[in-house]
Amino acid sequence: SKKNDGLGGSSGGDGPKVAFVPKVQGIPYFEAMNKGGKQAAKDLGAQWIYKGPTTADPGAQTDIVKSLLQQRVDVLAVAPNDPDSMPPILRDAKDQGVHPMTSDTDAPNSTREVFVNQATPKGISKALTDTLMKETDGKGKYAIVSCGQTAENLNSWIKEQKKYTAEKYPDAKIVDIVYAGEDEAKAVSMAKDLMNAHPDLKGLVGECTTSAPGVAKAVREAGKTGKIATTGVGTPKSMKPYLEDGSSAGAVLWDVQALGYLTVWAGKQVSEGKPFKRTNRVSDKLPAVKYFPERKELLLGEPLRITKDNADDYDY
Amino acid sequence: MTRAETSQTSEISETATLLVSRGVRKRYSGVQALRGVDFDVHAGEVHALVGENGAGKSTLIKIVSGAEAADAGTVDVGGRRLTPGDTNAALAAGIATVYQEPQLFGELTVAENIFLGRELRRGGRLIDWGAQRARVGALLERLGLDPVLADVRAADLPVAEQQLVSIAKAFAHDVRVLILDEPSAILTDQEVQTLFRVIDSVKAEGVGVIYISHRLDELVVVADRVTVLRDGEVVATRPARELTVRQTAELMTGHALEERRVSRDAPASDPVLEARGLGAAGSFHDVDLVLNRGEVVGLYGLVGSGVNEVARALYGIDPADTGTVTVGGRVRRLRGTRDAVRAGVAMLPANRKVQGVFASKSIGFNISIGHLRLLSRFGVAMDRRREKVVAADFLRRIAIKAPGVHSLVGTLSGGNQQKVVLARSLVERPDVLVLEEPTQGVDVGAKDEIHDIVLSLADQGSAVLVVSSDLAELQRLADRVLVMREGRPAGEFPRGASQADLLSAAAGGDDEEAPTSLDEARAAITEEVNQP
Amino acid sequence: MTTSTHGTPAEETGTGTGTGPEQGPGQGDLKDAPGRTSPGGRLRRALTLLLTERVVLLAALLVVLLVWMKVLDTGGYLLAPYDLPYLASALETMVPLCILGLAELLVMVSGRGGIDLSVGAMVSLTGMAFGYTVSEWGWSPLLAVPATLAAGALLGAVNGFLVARLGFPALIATLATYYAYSSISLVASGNRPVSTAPVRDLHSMTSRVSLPGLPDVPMQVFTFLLPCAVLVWLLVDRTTFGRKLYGVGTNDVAARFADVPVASVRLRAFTLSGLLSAVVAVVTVGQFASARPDAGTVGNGMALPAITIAVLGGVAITGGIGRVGGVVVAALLVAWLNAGILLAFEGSEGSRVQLLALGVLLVCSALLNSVTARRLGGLR
Amino acid sequence: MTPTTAGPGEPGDPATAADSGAPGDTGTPVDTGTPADTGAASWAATTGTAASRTATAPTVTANTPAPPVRSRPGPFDRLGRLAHSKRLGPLRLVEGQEAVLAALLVALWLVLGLSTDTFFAASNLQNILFTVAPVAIAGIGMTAVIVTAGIDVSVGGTLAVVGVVVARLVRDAGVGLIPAIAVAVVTGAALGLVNGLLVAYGRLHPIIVTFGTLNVFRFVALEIFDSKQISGVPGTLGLLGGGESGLSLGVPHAAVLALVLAAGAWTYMRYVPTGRHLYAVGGDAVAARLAGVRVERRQISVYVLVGLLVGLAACVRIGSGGLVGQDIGTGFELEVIAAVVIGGTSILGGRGSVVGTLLGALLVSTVTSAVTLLNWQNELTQLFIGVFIVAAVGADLLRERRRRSL
Ligand SMILES: Nc1ncnc2c1ncn2[C@@H]1O[C@H](COP(=O)(O)OP(=O)(O)OP(=O)(O)O)[C@@H](O)[C@H]1O
Ligand SMILES: Nc1ncnc2c1ncn2[C@@H]1O[C@H](COP(=O)(O)OP(=O)(O)OP(=O)(O)O)[C@@H](O)[C@H]1O
Ligand SMILES: [Mg+2]
Ligand SMILES: [Mg+2]
Repeated sequence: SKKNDGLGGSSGGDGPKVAFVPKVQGIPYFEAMNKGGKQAAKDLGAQWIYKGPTTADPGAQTDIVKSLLQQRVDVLAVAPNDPDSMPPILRDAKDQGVHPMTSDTDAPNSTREVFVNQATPKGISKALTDTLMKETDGKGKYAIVSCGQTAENLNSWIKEQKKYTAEKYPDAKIVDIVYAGEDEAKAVSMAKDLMNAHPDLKGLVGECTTSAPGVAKAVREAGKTGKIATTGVGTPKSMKPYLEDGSSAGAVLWDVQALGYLTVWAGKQVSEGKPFKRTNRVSDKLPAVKYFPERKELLLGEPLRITKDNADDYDY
Repeated sequence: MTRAETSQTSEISETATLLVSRGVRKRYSGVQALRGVDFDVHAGEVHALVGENGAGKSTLIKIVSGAEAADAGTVDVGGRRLTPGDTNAALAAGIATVYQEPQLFGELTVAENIFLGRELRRGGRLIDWGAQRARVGALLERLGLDPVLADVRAADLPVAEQQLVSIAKAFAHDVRVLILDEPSAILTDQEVQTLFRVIDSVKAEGVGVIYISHRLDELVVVADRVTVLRDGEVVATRPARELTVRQTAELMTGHALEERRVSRDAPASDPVLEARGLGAAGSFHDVDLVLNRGEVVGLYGLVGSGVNEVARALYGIDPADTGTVTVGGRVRRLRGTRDAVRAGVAMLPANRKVQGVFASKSIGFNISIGHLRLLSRFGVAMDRRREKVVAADFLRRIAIKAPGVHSLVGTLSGGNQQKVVLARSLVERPDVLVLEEPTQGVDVGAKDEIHDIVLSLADQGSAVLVVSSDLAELQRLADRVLVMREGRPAGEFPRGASQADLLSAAAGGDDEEAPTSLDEARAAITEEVNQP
Repeated sequence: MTTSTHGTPAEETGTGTGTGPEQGPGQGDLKDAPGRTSPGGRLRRALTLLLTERVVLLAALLVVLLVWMKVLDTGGYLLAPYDLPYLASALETMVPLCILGLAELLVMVSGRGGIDLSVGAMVSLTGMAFGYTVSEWGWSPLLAVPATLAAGALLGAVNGFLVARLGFPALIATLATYYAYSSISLVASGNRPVSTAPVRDLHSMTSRVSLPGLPDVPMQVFTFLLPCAVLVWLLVDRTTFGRKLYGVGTNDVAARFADVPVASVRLRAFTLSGLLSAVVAVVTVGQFASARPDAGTVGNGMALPAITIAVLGGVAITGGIGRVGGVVVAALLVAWLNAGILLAFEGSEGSRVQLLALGVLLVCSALLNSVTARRLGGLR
Repeated sequence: MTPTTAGPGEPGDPATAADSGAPGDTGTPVDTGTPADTGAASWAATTGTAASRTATAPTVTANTPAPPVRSRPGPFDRLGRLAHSKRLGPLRLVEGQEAVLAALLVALWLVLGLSTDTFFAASNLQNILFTVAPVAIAGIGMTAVIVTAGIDVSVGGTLAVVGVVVARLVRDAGVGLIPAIAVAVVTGAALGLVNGLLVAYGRLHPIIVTFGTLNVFRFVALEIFDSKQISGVPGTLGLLGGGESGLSLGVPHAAVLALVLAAGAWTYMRYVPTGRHLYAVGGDAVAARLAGVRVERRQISVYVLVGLLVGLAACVRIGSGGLVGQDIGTGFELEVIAAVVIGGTSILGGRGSVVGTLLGALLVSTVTSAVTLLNWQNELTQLFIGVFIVAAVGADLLRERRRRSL
């Protein structure tokens, strides 16, 4: 069928074309954002385009951004794989009259008009650390299984975790940080290595949505459930089995669909030239959303703690 | 024109005929390699197949052995028609082939190589190593090889032994027709003699043998019938006794042979290259060698005598450990080819395919690759115009048969390939030219041409060292022949020395060897050719 | 006389003294195509050339792609116009791919299983070196660029030393250095990209240039890609080094007997591969305005795409065969095909279909060449 | 003198052959009765006497040693020595590169055992063995492919396709263990067959074919994933997984499977004719065809084999269930090829064995685990892997060079 005869391959009705480029397609996290975005486009009257690369690669992301600029979208929201490499192309976008935004991950030195943030690094690291420390009575050695070695947001969370642990839990200590890439099998094997290397290990943190279930699985497979506590940034569905048998003490995330929803809402605002208020009412389901003008940042809210009781409330 | 003759001979005894091929045609892109060849082999005969390079000999046997499918024509063995292009059908029919190049697998042992494709099995599935080794041991002994070699990796064998092993492979199975495509090219006379004895013994068993060789002297000893191919056609099939070498050569080339007698005055003593006390651990020692301006010096020795090593040392490929080499009045250290080339030494390597040609590249490329400094500006940018001029010049001067300088060398016949490699060594008219087996696998016509080129180079003042296992070649070319034995010089002979002298010096003077049948054949042929 | 039905005898004696017009290298198989001068023969020749010569086939495919995309575009089947400005902007992606393809060309042509898996890691590591010299040490780019190139050449020389002097198989040597270089790059930078103001200013190196009558083209096409392509072409086609390289790749024993310094030629091929990787590092740092320690290894890395481009461009893994034109056309074809696919599919489908298209392109173009070469004749 | 040569003569000396023609030797004279004997103005005439022609070797059936000859040491003596120094016992398990690797591994294990308390802990060994299993299993097939002078860079794509197919089957259709493994093996083999047919009958270089199919397979996998990852995969294949159910007597089943498969492949490539033919195909495919080896069949069979084994590797990877993400198998081809080439298999074909591959895979995962155990910076892992590759292969090169110069 013809594609450039109006809708331009987007879903939703008329209104501004809001395009979102995730870091990578096909992971539940971004697919959930896609779902929220679609819903918002329908509710708020916008066109939603979701287009992501097959690998988490800044170059591939740039190509997709270019094809979206060629499509003359009105708003371009990106979750950059490499925050530093986005500014040039976002500047191009701005020059062509497109409103650049970032969502999920920021590109701080760019011309983006707003950053839709899910939670602050502080908030996330606090939630992670507190969840784990509750299980270990605030003391003991723990280790982190992170993913991409250069992932900006993960690294900033780790930095905050170190700081927060040192301040709040002086008897606890981060003994090692390893990087498993976006590979669950590798996360499992590295978590086991960590348990072997530190027989007195008390906890493990999986820093991203593949390593959070990974560390839990490692503990379960090693038969250390109950002896070693785990937590991590994980999606409800993938964490559910581990939450149920106790190999994960709880996961930290945010309402990802709401994040997608908020992205569309923010896109519509900037495309219509409406300024953000200090506190914004977006929809009935979303809590009041704060805006920080000095950082040009919208904050979805506090992170969400996922336990076995609320895991079923989410379908991603 | 010769069909009549062919059909005549083929009707001699159909009953004893093992293999019959009729009307075989084969075309390669642009080349009609065979144009309707009729050919047959009787039980218990050696049928020699001769012809110039590119006449189609290898193509014919490839079709017979199923390595290639003919465009037209048939091959029957024992009354059964063979499936074209099916090696297994040919093998099953009892056709065993030794191809021009040894076809061994370096990582497999000799025993495995010999039984490859038709392994002896134990319990139906697994290879029966013991039985294979036992059978191989006997086979190797028959070819004059040590049975211990059965378990040696083929890659660890020297080329000549590899060739013998691939011959042994042909004998390993029930063979009815044995095809040998230039088996002797890289063998020494002794090894050839052994081979002939084995051929005789299988003949006695009723095996038919197809024997291809450019050494016409061998045919005298081994062949019963001779078929001459020219440009893909059979020009004659006759009993060997009805043909003289001279007639054969004339049938091959299609014209009368000219008088070929070299008489050169011995050049004056004017040393261009002088080697003193040259030695390399494990291969040769105490070699003194002088090459004079305008002189062709032969270097002769049996396998292991170190003559090839001396040649390679003079070109800096495998440098000598001890001794001095003086070229053009200056002492040189030949640590690599670069040093040798600077000193004005050029070399034609023995193994054309491996050491000589760049098959997938053009004639121009093949010639200029050795002279990049000369054919470039400041040694950096290729001077393509001059490159072409030089290549085209050689194409004409040494009569390389090719459409043009851009033709790929891999598409040329062996003799023409050899001329291309020779051209490379001639470009800068070297002061010293080292030739290793310059006419190996080259037909009589091209051989004469190459000899003329070498002699004219000497006439122009170059010193030439010819390492050759072909005594007739040395007799014709060399003003002097140096003989080596077991890594040491073992005598020097002036032009006109008999082959028996050279051979006995090379083989060891203590107990005089009776001249072999091959030697006698050669001596007689030399006589015959020289007296028209 | 023979009863041949295959043309005249003169044609059949193919190795006779032909005096036909000179033919370019690689066209030897055409020397006896009948009816050389007739119009029909010329057409046949053109067709043969198209089907047996990879470069010609790729160029034809490129034309087909552009026409087809234009047709889809005018028919309204694309999400956005497939126009010149878009094609020009797609060149940005093509530049690093093409330059690394050329690096692989040099190494693969040098023969004996030559291949360089470490190009991506060298891009990462030299990119970090570039970033550090510019940002931490405050070097001017005029100084930092040559220093980076030198660093790249050094890294490449390590590969070359392992392969040419010590006799490591290229696959193993460059696999080892791929691991080592990417690790060093991460450790030395503490996993942090360098994106300070001086590095961000480097983006001006890769801004767009306006040409009269043409769309804006990324500057690196003129400042980096064209010089690299032309220099590599001159190097392999017009210099003595090129001759030696193809000689060594075709038959290294014969090369040794022809007085070609085999090891040194191979060493230089790997060194040049490192040098070209450093060029890509400079381009990438400029383009993304940041030096990333995993710039060349993230995702699938840059090495596999570069090898894919080289192979698609007709470079033989067995050595001695490959042309600059093939690599450049292959890179263009892939870049523009990918760009077109993104406009042809909604949502994320496009980036998946890119995989399918590349795979099919690779296999089918090679298959077409292989089958027709067998039909129509050729050396192999 | 060659000690094993029985009989009075020295059959190895070519001079034997020349001399045996002399009258009075002990060989069985056979009158060949060829027409040449009767020629007049013919070749026979110029050949000299008939005696020299009839001086021939023993008859075919007689295995008698050649006649006596003089005892001058000939070149074949040297060969005899060569034979003794380089004989290959068909039963030797490790040689060359494999020996170097084994030594390096043992040294590494000793050092790790001494410097950490945990290296030899059961849980650590289990983890290493389990991690190495998929690479080793696929590596067995890859060894066969590379021995035939081929290569398969599409294994990552195959792993992804099999992974997603099996994961969906066990999760959505509740398929059981045996059918799941059967599906995995068949799917993998089918994908391998595509590669094999293209290589054997398309006559394309394997690297072109498999680079192409790598992309196509990935596309297929992504389409089956359908923009989702497969989470909540049940532990149907747990028998092969890394959990408790994947252990017997403390040994991971996956590792046992790898070992059994390797033993099978080793036997096949050493003792079964078609297995030996793989080496011939890799050494020189044209010559192999001429010798009667069915080259196309062998080529197809190795690509099918590697596909089939990657199918099993996929079962191990998703064994204990959980999450199967879209990037499953990314970079797997490099891991597998690395293990094979570190193990001493020549990338140019014709040489190599699965024993080396197992050791190569083990080296890589030992190093990975060691860096964590020693609490070194994790980013250094790859540096050490690179260094160990150079060390292992370099040591073998050195050894080979010394052997040659001897
Ligand atoms: N694979 C091939 N492709 C193209 N042409 C070929 C091929 N093989 C042989 N030819 C050509 O066919 C002709 C006959 O070649 P063939 O090898 O049968 O000659 P030959 O008599 O064996 O020569 P030689 O004495 O050099 O071995 C030659 O012109 C040769 O160039
Ligand atoms: N390293 C070795 N160990 C044992 N035997 C060897 C070794 N190298 C060579 N030989 C034997 O010695 C012979 C030396 O052959 P080489 O080619 O070096 O001598 P050559 O006199 O030049 O012989 P030809 O003229 O026939 O080529 C080989 O054929 C082999 O039998
Ligand atoms: Mg021949
Ligand atoms: Mg010799």
